[in-house]
Amino acid sequence: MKADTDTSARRPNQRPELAAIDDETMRGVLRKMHLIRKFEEAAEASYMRGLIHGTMHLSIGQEASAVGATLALMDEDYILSTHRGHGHCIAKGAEPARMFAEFFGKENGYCRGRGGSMHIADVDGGNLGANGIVGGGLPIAVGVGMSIKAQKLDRVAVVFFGDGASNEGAFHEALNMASIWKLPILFVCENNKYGMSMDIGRAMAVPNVADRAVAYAMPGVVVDGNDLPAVAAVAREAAERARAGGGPTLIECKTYRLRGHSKSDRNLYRTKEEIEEWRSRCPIRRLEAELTAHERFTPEALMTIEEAAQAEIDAALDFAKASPDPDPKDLTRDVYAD
Amino acid sequence: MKADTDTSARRPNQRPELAAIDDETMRGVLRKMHLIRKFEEAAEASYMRGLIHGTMHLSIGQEASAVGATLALMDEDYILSTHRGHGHCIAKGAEPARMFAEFFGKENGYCRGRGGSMHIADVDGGNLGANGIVGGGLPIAVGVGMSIKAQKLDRVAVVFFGDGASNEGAFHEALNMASIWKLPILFVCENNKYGMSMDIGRAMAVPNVADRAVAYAMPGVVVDGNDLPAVAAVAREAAERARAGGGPTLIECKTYRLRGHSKSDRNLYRTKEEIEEWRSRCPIRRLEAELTAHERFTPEALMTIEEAAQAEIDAALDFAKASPDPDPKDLTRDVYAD
Amino acid sequence: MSTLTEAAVESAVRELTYAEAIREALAIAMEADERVFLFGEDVGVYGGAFGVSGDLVHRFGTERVIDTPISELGIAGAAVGAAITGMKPVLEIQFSDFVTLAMEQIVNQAAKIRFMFGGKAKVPMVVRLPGGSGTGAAAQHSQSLEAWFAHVPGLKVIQPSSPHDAKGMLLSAIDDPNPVLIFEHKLLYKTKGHVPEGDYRVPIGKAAVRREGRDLTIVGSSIMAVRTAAAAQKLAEEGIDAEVIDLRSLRPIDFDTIAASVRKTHRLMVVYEGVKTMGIGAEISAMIAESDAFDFLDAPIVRLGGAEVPLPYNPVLEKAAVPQEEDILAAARRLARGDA
Amino acid sequence: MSTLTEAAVESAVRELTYAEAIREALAIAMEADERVFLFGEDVGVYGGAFGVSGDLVHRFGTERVIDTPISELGIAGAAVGAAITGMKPVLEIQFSDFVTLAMEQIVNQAAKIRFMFGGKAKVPMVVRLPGGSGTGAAAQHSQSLEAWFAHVPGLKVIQPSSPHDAKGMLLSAIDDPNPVLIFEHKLLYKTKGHVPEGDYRVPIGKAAVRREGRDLTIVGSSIMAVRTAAAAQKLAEEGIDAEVIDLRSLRPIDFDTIAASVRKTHRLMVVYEGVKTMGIGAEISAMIAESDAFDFLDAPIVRLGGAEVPLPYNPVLEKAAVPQEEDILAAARRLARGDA
Ligand SMILES: Cc1ncc(C[n+]2csc(CCOP(=O)(O)OP(=O)(O)O)c2C)c(N)n1
Ligand SMILES: Cc1ncc(C[n+]2csc(CCOP(=O)(O)OP(=O)(O)O)c2C)c(N)n1
Ligand SMILES: [Mg+2]
Ligand SMILES: [Mg+2]
Repeated sequence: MKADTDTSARRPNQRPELAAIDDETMRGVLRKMHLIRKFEEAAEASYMRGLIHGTMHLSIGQEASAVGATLALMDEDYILSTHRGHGHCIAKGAEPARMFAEFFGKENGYCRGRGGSMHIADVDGGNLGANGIVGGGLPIAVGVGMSIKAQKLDRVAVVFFGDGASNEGAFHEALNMASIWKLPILFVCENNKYGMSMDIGRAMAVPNVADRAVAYAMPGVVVDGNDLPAVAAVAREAAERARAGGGPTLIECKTYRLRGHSKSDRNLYRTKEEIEEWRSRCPIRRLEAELTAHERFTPEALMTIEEAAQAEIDAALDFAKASPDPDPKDLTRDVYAD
Repeated sequence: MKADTDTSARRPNQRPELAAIDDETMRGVLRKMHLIRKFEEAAEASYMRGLIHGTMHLSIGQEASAVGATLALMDEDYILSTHRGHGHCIAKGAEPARMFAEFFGKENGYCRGRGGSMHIADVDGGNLGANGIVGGGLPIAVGVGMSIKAQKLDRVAVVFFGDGASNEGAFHEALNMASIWKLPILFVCENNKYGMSMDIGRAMAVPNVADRAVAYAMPGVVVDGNDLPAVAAVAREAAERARAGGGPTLIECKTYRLRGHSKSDRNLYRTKEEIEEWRSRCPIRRLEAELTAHERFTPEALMTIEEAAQAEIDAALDFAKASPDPDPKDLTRDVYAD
Repeated sequence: MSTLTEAAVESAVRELTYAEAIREALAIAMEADERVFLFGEDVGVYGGAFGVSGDLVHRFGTERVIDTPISELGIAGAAVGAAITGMKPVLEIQFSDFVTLAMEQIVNQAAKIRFMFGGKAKVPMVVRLPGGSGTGAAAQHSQSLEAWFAHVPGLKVIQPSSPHDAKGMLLSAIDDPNPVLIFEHKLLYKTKGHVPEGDYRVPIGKAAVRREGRDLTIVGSSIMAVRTAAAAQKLAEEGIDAEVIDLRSLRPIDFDTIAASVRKTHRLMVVYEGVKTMGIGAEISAMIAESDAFDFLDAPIVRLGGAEVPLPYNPVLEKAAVPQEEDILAAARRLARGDA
Repeated sequence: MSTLTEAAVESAVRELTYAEAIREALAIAMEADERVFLFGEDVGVYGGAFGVSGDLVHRFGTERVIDTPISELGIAGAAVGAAITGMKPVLEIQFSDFVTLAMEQIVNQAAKIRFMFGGKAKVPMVVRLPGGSGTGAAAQHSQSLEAWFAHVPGLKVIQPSSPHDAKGMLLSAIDDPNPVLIFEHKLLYKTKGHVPEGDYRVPIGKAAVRREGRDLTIVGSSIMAVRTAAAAQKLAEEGIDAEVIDLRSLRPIDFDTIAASVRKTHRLMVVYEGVKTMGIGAEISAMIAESDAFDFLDAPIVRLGGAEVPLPYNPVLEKAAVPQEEDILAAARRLARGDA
């Protein structure tokens, strides 16, 4: 965030949230958003072609919340992710090649092929794992916060979860504990309007998940989750407060998943129009449009970033395919640590 | 509630909450509050003398919330109670004799001696049970509400729980479901300032449990839990709303337990002064004082009610002691219904 | 229950999938009894995560096929509350792994309320639990946790292996005045089999002898009953005559059927997908080993259960973690030929 | 770890209660390692529901002895989060029955994280679980649920029966890089026994032969090990020479010690408080029945477990629901004299 030294970020008429992100950082942002999108498109294609088994949950359309919420994080900060976690994982710095390898169940995947899409973790990179249990990461984040505090580390933890997860008891218990102990946690709700097929309007009686922050005397902020600079600004402020001992924040990113819940989704619970309408709010194109409007990047420069991301993904996919399978003899390895 | 025909309830200068309770009803209220107090004192004494085993949780000092919250209920309405449930049970109309018999583990106790203090239920009387699990009754109440709605019954369910219980995930899930489905439920929190040894101020970051109602778009009301007419008024309004299809209400009765959490409590977490201070706010004496001040009852009339209650409790205790023990051969009876 | 009408004759050849059979049972029960309702996450317009509820919401409306928020503890408790006040809820826990969030209500409340209340209440609820591995869903979506519940007095636990039994046992479960947990293996949902029309019941607590044999008894549960039956065919070709018992009911266990078989064959093997240690095979083995059938045993009792490992994502490892037909064959050969 | 100092010599006669022994282990671990902290409901100034933590909050402060809200799922998850980021949490679940609220975090997260992450994380947490009946606390406060966890790969489960083992095994558990559940029987808390000073370890996974004998092997766990030892004294007076094994560890189970004993005595009985069906006795019986120790058995394996009933409140029924010394005596006589 070198906004002071970067003149291009000071172009006139930019909103402060955009200006706060200098060009170098912005290039990283764009790269990651493209990586996420293209990673998931490639994963989807591999799945369709029967190269990947199991299931997967795509976050296409939600890239801004993943990248925005983690933009203020340091390498040693933590994230806890969800079943829809590819974006978080890439945003926190994971290598797509090892993520693909995990998808293909390969020995050099992030989890040595044992976890798959729903459990990708990159512990060294501060990603404490996707989670197959809706809301499962929320209480774990509390412990991470306790750990940070006890060890007097200058770190924060970002825990992602969905709108649906906010109806789990785990949400309530976690936010309460984080609040009473003033833990350095960002609770980032990616409200994509549905918990599987359940419209948030049927699943809860309040319009915003962030409205629930009141119950924990915690700041609750609603932000346009498809607006990267806005998400980044809100997260930065929350992270600063957390580091300063000000405790947790609940951030709700209003967004939308353009794909079905998982591969078995027939989209019976929503309309084509709704999907199309949200497609037009694509967080990547929207950011690119704003950047070109302010002449911070030329369309060509943007295209270069996108193409580089595509090349990276293509190479990553090749790497994964060429990777070795686990040895079945190792079946029960790593059940216990010694 | 025959306030229209009862002139004594129309004495001047009474607050409306008091005036709303006619003399006959008030006699019943006083009787029940005394029954609860004396029941628990007798239970405590029996316990001290080693006549009862296990543990018990006394609600001495909390009688107004139990009796007040159930005053507007019909016989066929439901309550769900807690580990500190003797008051709720008597308030809903249970016989102290069969409650004592349960304490003594006798065959004619409410649960045939199988449940004990923590599980007293009087299903025929609409009491769906005390609960040994903090917050355990909350989700059950949701199902009761669903049942009432599905069967199109003109009933409500009152579920009691403590301040401590409001930090359980069950609280969150239950209130959310009750709200989205507009179920006829009164969530009555008896906030006695402590969850065992945990001061509510350390256990949650909001000053009132009722503040959490916002998270469910549900009315949340704080009431002086030691003020019977006030509790009754709030509960009556909530019950009327529930019956009219207006959905649930969260009612928080601020009260205090004058005894320890259970018999093993050494009261290390609170001061004698605090206990004394609350003792002076005894809900029974307070109500009596207000009634005599307004000349609705003479001290002698009040004494008669109290003495009758004592006699009822004495007889109940004798009944229980003389009751038969279960036959050990019946050990596994009633595990399954056929 | 089932009467021999023309429909029944026609139905003698009717095939349904396991998922369809369950749906049909639900529809029959809901049609017959207003108190029956289905609820759970995405059981409505989505049709259930595995398509089991399908179009039921369109047939019975949103008051009787109820989508719930993602609140497993809460919905389990809601089932309890509805059951004790006159309804007959059928709850779907989307993946049985999520029952870990609902244990309190199922074990402390549903299973115990009747007893704790001295017999003054009934808890007629059904919990449907899709479980098992084989779909690449990894460690948190592939468990077989049924053994836990077989340890809990007050509950009944069933695990039908065929469309026929799925329908008949679910109808029995809905009619049962006690909490019944039905574990449905995800890999079975698309398997097909003969399913009679109309209402019929398969009793809870009775195992089924799928194949008579003299050389050894193999008890399999859920999908393992299917794999065992297939293995037994091959064993027969090799001259090994296996008696195959489909367990079907885990609480109560049909001891008599198993013991009678052991008295005949003198050799017992139990096949199950749950983790071997403390899995259902332990109970069956122990039941036999403490009974007078013990004296008939000519060889140690063999348990073929899941490996001591969370379910791996990698498909090769995933298969290696639970008994496959080859494993059953190999173990049965060892047991029958006495080199176990 | 223990060295023979003067203190150790003095400690040879020192007696502590089981609760004190646990408290001492906690103090030693917290003193030795800053990463160790204790948390749970009322573990602070209240000293724990059973007085186990006692004055620890005054010795170590509220940052290391942490009272939590009543949020079992949340605190179990918090333990997981702290453990994977470098701390060594010791969590008290006030009564083991409430672990039903925390199964998700213990079973789906704590037990599986290491494996799911391909070995990239450790989960060094301890969960203390007061359990068992005998205090008149009825069905929701008296369960023995340890068998469930013995079914879960990734967890370790222990159940010390003496103050000595409680201290030594808890210290081992805190040092263990895996999630360890320690089930403490409430009736044991006030029992006294010799407890050495200082740091010493009793290994996880090793049973203890409490009495050697030739006529039959009785394996008991937790308080049943105590009752079994007492019964064995009386049996000796009657001329029955029982070998008594204190199980101590339920996952892993020390098969070798039990099998060696069975090979010697030819008769096996397992005594445990949990519900008989699917209880730990099932696994021990099955382990023996599938091993070569099977050939040494001269009689069916006897399981003496809890009755198939929620724990009743009435004290007579409560006692009748779990094995008492008389029950052990009677069953042992039957087994030893061959009329079982
Ligand atoms: C405890 C639990 N319940 C249910 C599921 C099945 N499930 C997986 S994702 C999902 C929807 C989650 O909705 P939300 O939290 O809004 O996240 P989103 O999928 O929209 O990103 C459901 C019901 C689960 N994995 N875990
Ligand atoms: C799930 C669960 N956790 C913990 C306990 C132990 N316990 C019993 S009562 C209690 C305190 C409850 O506090 P609160 O809800 O405020 O009710 P109060 O006792 O003050 O009436 C605790 C911790 C329990 N019974 N159930
Ligand atoms: Mg969502
Ligand atoms: Mg309280």
